[in-house]
Amino acid sequence: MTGYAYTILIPMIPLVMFLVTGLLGMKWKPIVSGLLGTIGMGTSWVLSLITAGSYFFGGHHAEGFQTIIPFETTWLRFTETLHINIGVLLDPISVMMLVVITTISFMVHLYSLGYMKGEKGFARFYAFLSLFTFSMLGLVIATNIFQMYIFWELVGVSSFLLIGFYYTKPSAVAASKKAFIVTRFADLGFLIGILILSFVTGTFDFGKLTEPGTAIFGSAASMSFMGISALTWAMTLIFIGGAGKSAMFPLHIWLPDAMEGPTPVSALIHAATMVVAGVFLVARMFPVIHFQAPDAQEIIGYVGGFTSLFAAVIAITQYDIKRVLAFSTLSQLGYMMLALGVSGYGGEEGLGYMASMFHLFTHAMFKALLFLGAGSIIHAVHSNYMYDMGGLRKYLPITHITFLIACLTIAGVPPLSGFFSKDEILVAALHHNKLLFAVEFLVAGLTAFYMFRLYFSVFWGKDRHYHHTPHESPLTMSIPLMFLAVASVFAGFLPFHHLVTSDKMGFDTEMHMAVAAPSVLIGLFGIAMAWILYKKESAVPEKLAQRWGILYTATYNKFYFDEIYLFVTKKIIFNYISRPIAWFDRHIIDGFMVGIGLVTEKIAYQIKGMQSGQLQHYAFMFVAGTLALALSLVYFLM
Amino acid sequence: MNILTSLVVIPILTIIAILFTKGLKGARLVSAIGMGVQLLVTAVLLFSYLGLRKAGVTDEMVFTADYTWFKSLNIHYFIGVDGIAVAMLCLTSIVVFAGIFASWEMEYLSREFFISLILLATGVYGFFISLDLFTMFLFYELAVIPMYLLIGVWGSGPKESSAMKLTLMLMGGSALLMVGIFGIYYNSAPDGGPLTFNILEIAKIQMPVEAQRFFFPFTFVGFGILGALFPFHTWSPDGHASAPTAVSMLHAGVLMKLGGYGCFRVAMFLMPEAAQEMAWIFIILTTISVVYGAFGAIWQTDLKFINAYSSVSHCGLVIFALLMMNETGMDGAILQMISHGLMTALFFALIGMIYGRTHTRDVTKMGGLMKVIPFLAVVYMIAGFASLGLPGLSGFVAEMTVFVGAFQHQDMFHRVVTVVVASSIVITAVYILRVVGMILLGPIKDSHHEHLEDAKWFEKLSTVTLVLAVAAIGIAPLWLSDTIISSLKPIVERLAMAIPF
Amino acid sequence: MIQGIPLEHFLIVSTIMFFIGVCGFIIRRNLITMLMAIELILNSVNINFVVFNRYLYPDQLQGHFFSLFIVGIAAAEASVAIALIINIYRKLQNIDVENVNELRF
Amino acid sequence: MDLGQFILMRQELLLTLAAVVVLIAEIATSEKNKARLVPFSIGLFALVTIIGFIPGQEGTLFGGSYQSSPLTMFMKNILNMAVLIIFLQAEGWLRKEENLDKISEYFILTIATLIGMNFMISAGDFLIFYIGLETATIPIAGLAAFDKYKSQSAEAGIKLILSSALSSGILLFGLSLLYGATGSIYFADIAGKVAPNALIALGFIFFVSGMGFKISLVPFHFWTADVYEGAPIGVTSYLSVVSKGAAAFIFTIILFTVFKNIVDMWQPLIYTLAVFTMTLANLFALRQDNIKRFLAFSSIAQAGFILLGVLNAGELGMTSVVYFVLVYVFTNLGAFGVVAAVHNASGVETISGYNGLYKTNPKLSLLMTLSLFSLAGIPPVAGFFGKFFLFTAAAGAGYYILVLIAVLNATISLYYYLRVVKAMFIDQNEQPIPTFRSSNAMRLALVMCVAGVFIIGFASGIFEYIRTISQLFLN
Repeated sequence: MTGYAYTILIPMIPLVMFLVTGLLGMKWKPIVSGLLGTIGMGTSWVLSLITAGSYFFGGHHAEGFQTIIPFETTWLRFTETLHINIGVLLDPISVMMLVVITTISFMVHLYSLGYMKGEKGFARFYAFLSLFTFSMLGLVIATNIFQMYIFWELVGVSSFLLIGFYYTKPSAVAASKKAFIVTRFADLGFLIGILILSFVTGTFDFGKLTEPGTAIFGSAASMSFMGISALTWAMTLIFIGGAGKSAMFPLHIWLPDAMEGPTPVSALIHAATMVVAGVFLVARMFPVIHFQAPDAQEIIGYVGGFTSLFAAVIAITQYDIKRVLAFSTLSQLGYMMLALGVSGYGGEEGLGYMASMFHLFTHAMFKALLFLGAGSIIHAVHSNYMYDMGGLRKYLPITHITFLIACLTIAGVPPLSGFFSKDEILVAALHHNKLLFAVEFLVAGLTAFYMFRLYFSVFWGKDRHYHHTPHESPLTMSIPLMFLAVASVFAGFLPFHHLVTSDKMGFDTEMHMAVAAPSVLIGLFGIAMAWILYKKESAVPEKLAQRWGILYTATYNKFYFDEIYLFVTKKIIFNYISRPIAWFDRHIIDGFMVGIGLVTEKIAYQIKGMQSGQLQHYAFMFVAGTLALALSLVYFLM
Repeated sequence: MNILTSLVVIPILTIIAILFTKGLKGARLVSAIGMGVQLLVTAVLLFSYLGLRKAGVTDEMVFTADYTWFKSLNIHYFIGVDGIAVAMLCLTSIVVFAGIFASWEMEYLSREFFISLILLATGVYGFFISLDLFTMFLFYELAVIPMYLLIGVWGSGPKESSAMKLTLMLMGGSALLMVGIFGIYYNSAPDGGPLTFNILEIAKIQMPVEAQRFFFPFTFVGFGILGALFPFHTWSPDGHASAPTAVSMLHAGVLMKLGGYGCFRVAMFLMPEAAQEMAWIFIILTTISVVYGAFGAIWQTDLKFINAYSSVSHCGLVIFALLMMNETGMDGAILQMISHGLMTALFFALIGMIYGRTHTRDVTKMGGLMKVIPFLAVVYMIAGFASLGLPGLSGFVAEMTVFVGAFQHQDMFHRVVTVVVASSIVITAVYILRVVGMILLGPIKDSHHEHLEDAKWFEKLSTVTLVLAVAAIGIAPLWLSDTIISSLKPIVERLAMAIPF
Repeated sequence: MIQGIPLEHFLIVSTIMFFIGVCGFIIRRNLITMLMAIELILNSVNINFVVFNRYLYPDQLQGHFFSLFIVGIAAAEASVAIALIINIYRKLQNIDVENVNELRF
Repeated sequence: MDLGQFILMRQELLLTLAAVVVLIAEIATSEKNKARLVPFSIGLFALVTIIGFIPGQEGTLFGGSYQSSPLTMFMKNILNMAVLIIFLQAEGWLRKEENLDKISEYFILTIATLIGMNFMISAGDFLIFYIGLETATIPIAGLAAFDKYKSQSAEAGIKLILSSALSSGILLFGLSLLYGATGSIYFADIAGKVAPNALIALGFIFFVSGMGFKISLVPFHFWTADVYEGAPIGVTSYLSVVSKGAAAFIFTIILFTVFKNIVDMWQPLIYTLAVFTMTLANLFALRQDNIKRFLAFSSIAQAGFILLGVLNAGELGMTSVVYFVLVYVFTNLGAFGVVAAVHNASGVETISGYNGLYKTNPKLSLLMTLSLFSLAGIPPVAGFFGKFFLFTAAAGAGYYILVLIAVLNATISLYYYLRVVKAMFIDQNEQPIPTFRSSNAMRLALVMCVAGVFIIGFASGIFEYIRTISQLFLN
């Protein structure tokens, strides 16, 4: 299929941009790097749109979409069967991801031209953006799980670099470290999962792994460790990797802090693209998980469900708008995971899978929009906190409208895209697991509530006294907002069930009024609640907060998870493991080695008396020695 | 003259040339030229080697040369290289080259410094090319001894004591080694015939199993001490901390590799049965040293100590992988040797340069250096990423090969310890990021650090050389790994044939 | 003639002399006396040689000659020793071996 | 027998001649020209040394009392070279005012002892051996007391003469027992008759302890340190190199030829002695500050290493011992040369006095370092090869554990050798020994040592030659 050979350019262009701006960026005027990066990004955006167009709509796909590998080369060979390839794999989800990533990334590039203007390290910022985009693209087009792992790591690092962009700010440094280490910990699970999987199946290749009814798992069934089958281990561990990136509970703690990074970064990495890598991974391995490790799939479902509820609850109480958005991201990711967890394989059964991907797509659009909007708000008022904001709608009209659209979308108000995707998920959940359905139903309401809490308290209410009157952001920032707004409005009408499905075969879905109507209603109810509580300044929220007392504070402090982690790392690891080991090494082991020397010297001083200088002592020794030898020898002889 | 012999001759000539120079300028110029030539020769060697292989030469060793030395004891000057040796030689040349430039401004007794440094290098080159246990051992000790003067005279801190500790521990190691070598020698002809030190000859026969059981531990531990095998690693933190920059580079980068190299080239290759039988002991030890070293590094505050402990961890990984005794694992071990050699040399070079500016190695006293010395800081970050196994840098390739190889082992015990060992990558991330966060990022802690000047040209040259090497392996590892694997075949086969009893 | 005396008696005597000499050398503080003790040892050796020769190997003279040489060399040794003792006396004004311990440890 | 056969013992004869010539020259020279004796005697001895290298045929004299073979000749040549170097090194010291009237004594006594040693080496029966032994011992006592105005020197003399007298007494007692047991004093006859019975065992032990005194093995070594420290350096180096070397030679020869039937009996004995000697000597050397005393203990430790070669009762053992002594001669004389040079120039005799020597006298310090490394057995200098072959010999006899002990001891010894290196290179000193230029003779001697230390190791021909001649000798 050489027809798609050009797809290799899609990741390559950002890479080149990274190298160029990274090495030469300091020498140029900042704006040059910015424009260069943006143009480059634009090119690969166009390319991926072309790819998507020709892949999805070029020719009919009665027999389903083909998996196309236009480019592949061996990068490192472990054994005859096990080798890491670097290549491009095109199938519905990867193409879909290509579109998502390049779109959002391009928008962010564009947006940052305005947002980051005058920041020192402007060039560095664009270099990192390009690096991230390259890694992310490489991740989604991976032809085998190890290539995915490679780019998985790269993504982690570029996120580390971008979170820590303001590297003189200790909080930023801490956040970046936390993000990297937590995800790294999860990646360990991923790695071990890969090791087990490759040991069992003898291959890294997605093609071989996910091919329906493949025989490579024949031997696997027998293998088990601690009573659990090897594949369940493998899949669970790999899911842990995914959970780390997608910030599933309990590995979610890094995401809120990651908001220390520049807002466009949050939009790109921590809302739209990187955090869905985990979902993508699970989707990628879906056949294996579904057929070989159903237990693992159960886990995925419940973790997703819990995370979405958990995050939604926390989101209600946060005041930092970016954190609210971060927690809403968590909860939406929970949705996607849950959808995968409850999905079946093939046709109608695969509804959850389709829904998950669908929601991934729409969520990317409106969440990016939300973040960019938040960015432009922060840009205007120079604060992250709701209580510094209010009545901004007249100052920031465009931002206001787009933000409103986004809120409605996420609240699942028809006919906006969020409605469709969320609805599909609910349906899928309903069919497989009533409990999870209930949870999601509740969360839908919560989502609507906290989003509009945010919306009202920022754009309505009365003015705060701002240092200078907030002003609408420049065009470079508002264009992306508008584009994404449009996208979030209409994305819902894409026929996903014909494009992105578990078995690559299209199928037909119809409205399930039984599900849609209640979900819309509860969404509206949430909005109404928010209207009542936050439309006007009122003491009601305060009272409520006091009423709930302890529960409120617990929620406000994100159920003290950061503290727990802090305790584990700082106290346990540092004080109770490293410190003793360091001490042990210096004093016991090294002490022993040094001790040998000291003892020798001590003996040397102890025995100096033998050389007394008295001739007759010497003579005595002499004779005594002789006789001793004689006696011993004679004794041995006898 | 045989190209390999020239690898030993050039340094000696360089030393002689230095004797005729006056002061720092001449000495460093001569050494730079000499080691530059050496680097070129190594490159030529590498390409001609690859050429030979491509031409289908399948001998285990190439460029061999064999001169009888002590006839009655059948001691030969027998040299030759396979892919692994070539790789190690390249590593050595690169590190030495970088080391010369890293010590470009060694004012105090500069001639003597460069002479000892290059003498050390000579020993290393000789060790890697020799296939005769006697010559090998000779060069081994030749490489170890200059350390004493290098650390004692040009070191810092408690230099005398650390130099003495290092020398004595390594010499104690070579004591065990010597016994092992004699054991091998006197069992090299179990069924009559002349005794020999020739590794290839001995590899043809099977030593009596009892003899192997007795001598394998001696040989393995003897080399292991130089490879910082737990619990014989304690010379390394002190030694590194006190040593001058270039010496730390050479020592951690190259000298410690002699240990790993000897472990498989001599101990395991010549005594496979015993290796198979006793592997588990050393696997446990190395597993400990991998995790232990990493945890130890977390708590340190002296940059060099941090690096020394991470070296313990990484070198532990080398021996661990060797003991997996399958192709992939050992391939990973070699890769890890090379990658660790390069990046730890890079680390020590940078630490030296930073120390030269801030006059402290205490991480708690530094901060925000990224602002003032961006070049060094960025390179330090790269080194750090290499060390925590970031794809695209050598560390990742090596570690992944090790893990995959180790996990392919059929025995459950090996797979479990592999998981334990793999967990070290997280700990590594923790201490690397801790250091980076403390010294490079954040606000500037010490007002004196606000006006430091960034790297000079020779420092850039020194570090960039290493960075390029690290990145090259990280981006295109295939040719290297294939070269190594093809050279590993005889060793692995021999180990596989040895049935554990 | 000495036919009546069995070999053992000579050997016993010589052994006793030997150990007397050794003990004398170790115990007596006076350098000259120590020298005499050595003479005792040498003489016990002489007795051995002569007696062995006379009793066990009467048809050869090796033992006799050996003892002669011993006597001669002993004289030389004694002379040098005494010279050195005198030298010591010049330094210390006495010849007590216990004072000869400047060099030690 | 015709006098032509006396050519066999030409080395002894030449030495005797040399001694006599020196004596006559002494008489001939007037008071003010005494100093001229030094170059004269040295030249004379150099001549003797060179002539010694002319290969001679092997054979026996006096019905087997005197035997000569390439090996014995080679041993004698080694000793001659050593003495020549010592003379060159002593030149500066002899020219000093207080020694002017004793120059000829020094040469005559030294040469006399050398004659004794040559006879020991060539001895074919215990009588010649004993005469040689005493000839080699008694004059040294005189030499040790050479500085007769120094109480230390006098003490060294008395200690040496008395303890050597005791040791030779005990040795003689052993010999008498052996004679009683075997009925002969000829090596050849005894070799046939020795059997592991109590009497021979006793005699053998006494013999070993007598020899142990000469080679200074623990516990027969106590005199060593004191005498080395007290005696003038020219004598100390002679004691530590020549007389020890000769004793090692003859000890090895006798063990390998006379007592070869009871190898199983004496190997454990030597094993024990080796362990004790190496370990104790090292422990004592650790804490010395006087460089001569320090070198004394180090030389005792070296004697312990020699025993490892002796343990292998075969040609490899003989080869390694001879080879090691050859190496040891140049190595140790290198060290002593530096000590002598420094002493002549500044009177310093302590290790701490050497602090910062490298700053002022780099060449000497390098030479010292080289010699010390060679003593410690560090490549690429000859000491490494010497030790390695000794250990090879021991391992060949299956004594792996002993080899391990030995190498660990070598490590300890490295510690104290490095102490000296540290003093010279690392330790700072506000007033170090001033820069000085030592006499040409000294420089020549040192150059010879360096050349030896470098060449002997790499030139495998030497080792092979020794191997062949000891093969010849042993069967």
